[in-house]
Amino acid sequence: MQKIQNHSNTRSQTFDMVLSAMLIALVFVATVFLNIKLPITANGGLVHLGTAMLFITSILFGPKKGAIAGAIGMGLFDLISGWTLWAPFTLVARGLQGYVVGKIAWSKGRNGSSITFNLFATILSVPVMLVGYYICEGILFHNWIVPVASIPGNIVQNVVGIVVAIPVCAVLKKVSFFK
Amino acid sequence: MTEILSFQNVSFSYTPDQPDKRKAVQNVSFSVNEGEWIAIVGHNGSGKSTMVKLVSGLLFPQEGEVRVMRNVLTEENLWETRSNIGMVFQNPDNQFVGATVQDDVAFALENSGVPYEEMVERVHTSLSQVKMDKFLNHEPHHLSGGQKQRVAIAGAIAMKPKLLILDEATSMLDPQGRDEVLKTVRELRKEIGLTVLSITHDVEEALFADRILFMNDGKKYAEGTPSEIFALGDKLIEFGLELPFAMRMTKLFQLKGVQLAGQHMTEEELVNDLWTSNFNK
Amino acid sequence: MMEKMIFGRYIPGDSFVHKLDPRSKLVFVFAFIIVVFLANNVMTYAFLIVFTLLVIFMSRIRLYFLLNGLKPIIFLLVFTFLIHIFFTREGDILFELGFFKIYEEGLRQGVFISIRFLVLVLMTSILTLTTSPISITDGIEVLLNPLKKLKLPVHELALMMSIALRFIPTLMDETDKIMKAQMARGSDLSAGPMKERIKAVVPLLVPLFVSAFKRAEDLATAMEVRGYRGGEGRTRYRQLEWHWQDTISLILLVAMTILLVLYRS
Amino acid sequence: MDIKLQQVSYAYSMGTPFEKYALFDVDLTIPHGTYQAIIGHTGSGKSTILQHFNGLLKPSKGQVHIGDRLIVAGKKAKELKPIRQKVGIVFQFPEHQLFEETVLKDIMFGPMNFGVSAEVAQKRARDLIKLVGLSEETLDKSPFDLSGGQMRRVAIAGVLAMEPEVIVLDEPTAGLDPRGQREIMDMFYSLHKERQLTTILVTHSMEDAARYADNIAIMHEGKCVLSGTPREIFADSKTLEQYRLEPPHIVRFQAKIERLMNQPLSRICLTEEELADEVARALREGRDKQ
Ligand SMILES: Nc1ncnc2c1ncn2[C@@H]1O[C@H](COP(=O)(O)OP(=O)(O)OP(=O)(O)O)[C@@H](O)[C@H]1O
Ligand SMILES: Nc1ncnc2c1ncn2[C@@H]1O[C@H](COP(=O)(O)OP(=O)(O)OP(=O)(O)O)[C@@H](O)[C@H]1O
Ligand SMILES: [Mg+2]
Ligand SMILES: [Mg+2]
Repeated sequence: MQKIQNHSNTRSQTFDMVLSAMLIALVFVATVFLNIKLPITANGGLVHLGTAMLFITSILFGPKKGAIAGAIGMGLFDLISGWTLWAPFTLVARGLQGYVVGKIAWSKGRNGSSITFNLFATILSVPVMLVGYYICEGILFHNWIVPVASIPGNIVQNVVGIVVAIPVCAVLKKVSFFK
Repeated sequence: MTEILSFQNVSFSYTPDQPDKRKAVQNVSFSVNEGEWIAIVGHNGSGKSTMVKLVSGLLFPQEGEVRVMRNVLTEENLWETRSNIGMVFQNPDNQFVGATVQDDVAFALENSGVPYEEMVERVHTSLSQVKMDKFLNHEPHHLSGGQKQRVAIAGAIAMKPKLLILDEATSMLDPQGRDEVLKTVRELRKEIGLTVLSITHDVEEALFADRILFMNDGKKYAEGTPSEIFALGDKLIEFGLELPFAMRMTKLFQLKGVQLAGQHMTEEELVNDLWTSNFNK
Repeated sequence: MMEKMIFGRYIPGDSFVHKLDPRSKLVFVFAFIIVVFLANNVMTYAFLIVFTLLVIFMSRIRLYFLLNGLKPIIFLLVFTFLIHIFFTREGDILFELGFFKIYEEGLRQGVFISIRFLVLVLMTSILTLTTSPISITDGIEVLLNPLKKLKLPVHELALMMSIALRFIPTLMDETDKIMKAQMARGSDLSAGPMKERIKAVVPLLVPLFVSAFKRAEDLATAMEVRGYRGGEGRTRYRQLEWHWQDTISLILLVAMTILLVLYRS
Repeated sequence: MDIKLQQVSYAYSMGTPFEKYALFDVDLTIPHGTYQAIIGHTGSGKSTILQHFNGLLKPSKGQVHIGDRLIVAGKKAKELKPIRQKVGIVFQFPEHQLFEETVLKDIMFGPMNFGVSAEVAQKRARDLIKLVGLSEETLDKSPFDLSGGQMRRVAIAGVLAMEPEVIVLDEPTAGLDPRGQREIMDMFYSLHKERQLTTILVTHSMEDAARYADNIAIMHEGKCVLSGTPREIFADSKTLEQYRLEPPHIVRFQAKIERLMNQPLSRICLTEEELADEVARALREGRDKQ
């Protein structure tokens, strides 16, 4: 199916806004609802797919939507689960992460269709997110050792995210809607 | 008679660069007058939704012109035109914008900058017109499909439109939901004299219309009163539709040798005929 | 599963705190997060605790819900406490066992930081327990309004949030349905070897994205047909009302700040 | 393969404050080779019950027999995969489950998950695409480039390709135009007849239930309140009304005619042809008597 021609400017603006909203909802849903059980025991072995969804969003739709979906989708999760206090940090750390992934995956007109660059983008975004959270939690706990505790969990999450997101993007990029 | 909407030799193709492909809408002309109920029927993919997009200026025809309230629809008068048309689409979930019923009904009012006090009043009136006033603060996922569609209708009539367009608004609903919605539309027509353009492949629904447009493969195959259209008989079946129940029964009765005086579209007529032709001698 | 998530932690009620305007609650919590850092001695931390208990009391939230919300952070709380105890080497030694020593300053720090962390978590929890996500969105929109001048698309962001909230239950349902449909075709996210489980994500996420995309198209069409063309010239149906209670709560916070400033060392 | 539900109750969100029972003590037996319809008002528990037929949901109380497998409440059920292969489910709007690059791959997805070889799966796809009324060229297209009705057919082929012994249909024709509806319902009926495929149809259409089913069960507020042949079920419109259902159009019309003729016809008619026959015969007999 061909995309409907965008006759008016408002049309594409409205659609962009609504699509971003859907992506926020998707990231949120993946964070609370989609879990994979890992054989390792961190967090009871349950790893959510929110990070994977964030990667996919950034790779498919670029830095801006990726940043918005990551920041608000996961910030909303913090707000609604017991992590309210983390919401502002998440907003920053995940927003940056989404932006970095999108920026690299979409660099030089690649638009997320180069698997190598997608992989590169996701891997490079991991330290960005880790440092973001580290600094925020450091201030919160008045200590630079405590925040180290959340690093292993975050790394596992990101690794699962990458392992899931790269193949899913490869498939989605072939669907006519997302070319 | 005041003309509200008309198509004049309208053609539209989603793939203008491939001229050999069938156009989604091909050389269609018709007009709708104030107060009428027009039904557009046709198989899946016959171009019905494309016509709706042409009316609302989401698409513009490549040939011909679309006139709303006697003005040719252009980019310039698009927004004014839209405020005169209310639309309800197929999927009840995908057109609910607001967080609650009342927010959703207010959406179009907010867009056109209606002042707060007037908004409140209009939201309440239109919700009571579709009998959803008890659900003001309900969230969409706690409503049935039929209720969501009624909210969508309320949202449309809150703008006091001249024309209400239903694009298969009942096709995803269960029978009860479908009845609810149709009843609502019929009552609204009486109450506020709305002009209705309803798109459907449910022939029983089309029976209520004053006039039917019968689409096939992007072309208008026929136009006429329900009795004229359903007189086409096998053509309807050939083009993906079916005959109304009463007509199917009439045909079967005649085939089995039951005496009947004529063709019937409604059950009442058929039963009466059955009575006069067979018992009342 | 669904219901639990949609409402999140918001528990409807009609307490003093519930009835406050979301704007005052947001300002209050935001200011509180900063003010907390003023506390630095027993007295000021005691003020913080009393103040927090007061707010909890006024919100009439069942303790069960509050404590339930603390579950995920218990570990962090204990961890923070221990780290401070073990790694601070100032002040008198309070306790000694071999090379393992606990210093006075360590205990002090551990207790203070834990209290600070706890009141922060409690206060932010009260915000989300007494305010629906949609009114939080409204509050944020109005508060950020001045930033419109800096070209920040405040209205669009707020509408985006509210649409996202509106579609979360819908997409959750959808996810559940697709998951079940694929399970019925023999692909299972929750069973089998690791590789299979990761492979099972593709048949779930592809349809989910396609469906979200189509919904976005439909909704954009519906919105435009209903006259939506950006925030310009729109009026608001959802009105926020500032009451005397809101003013009082902010005055309380100011009073509390003054106390902290006076009594901190 | 028989399916038997015994005293099955099911609660969503078990053990949370949001616990909600959707089924109460349901007993239902579906013998091998029957065409069973399940009808009921919206929210009566139809979709919930059908997910018990292949272990997607496990009963909160009671037990479910699926062939020789037994799923009992409270006990862990291992290896449900073989059951899922034997009981195929076509969900409402099944086109939402398509995801592969090509139609062919998508149809092969189910069988290959159950260990069928690629060649066999491919052969099945080629046979099925014609059975569901599409051309073989469709196999190479992306499923997302098809029309809604075509996508529906591909999704159905994807379930049939697993060669299940039981097929469960949740409103398989919703949203299609009348011809599409008729074609798909007729296709399932001929499969049922030719291959003795046990068929379970969940539907809002009393017409379809009357026309195709051997047996109908009525769900109401989570309970299975009535079960019987279509003739038994539709003979009593008072009871149906109690469950917020209407008899099929044809049955209501028959009642009108009977009132007109002032005498009942010899039986409840379930299809239009039957009614026409009955009325013609009654009129002939009436004339002969005069
Ligand atoms: N966005 C699009 N891009 C390309 N082709 C399209 C698009 N939308 C519709 N078409 C094609 O245009 C034709 C008419 O489609 P339209 O949606 O108007 O039909 P319809 O009568 O509304 O069908 P239905 O009953 O299924 O809603 C079809 O052949 C369809 O495949
Ligand atoms: N995931 C869920 N969580 C909680 N409650 C649910 C869930 N799914 C269904 N229910 C509830 O269970 C009851 C039965 O729902 P079910 O979907 O089985 O009804 P149905 O007969 O299939 O309805 P329909 O005709 O609308 O498809 C309803 O009251 C519904 O609200
Ligand atoms: Mg259409
Ligand atoms: Mg159902």
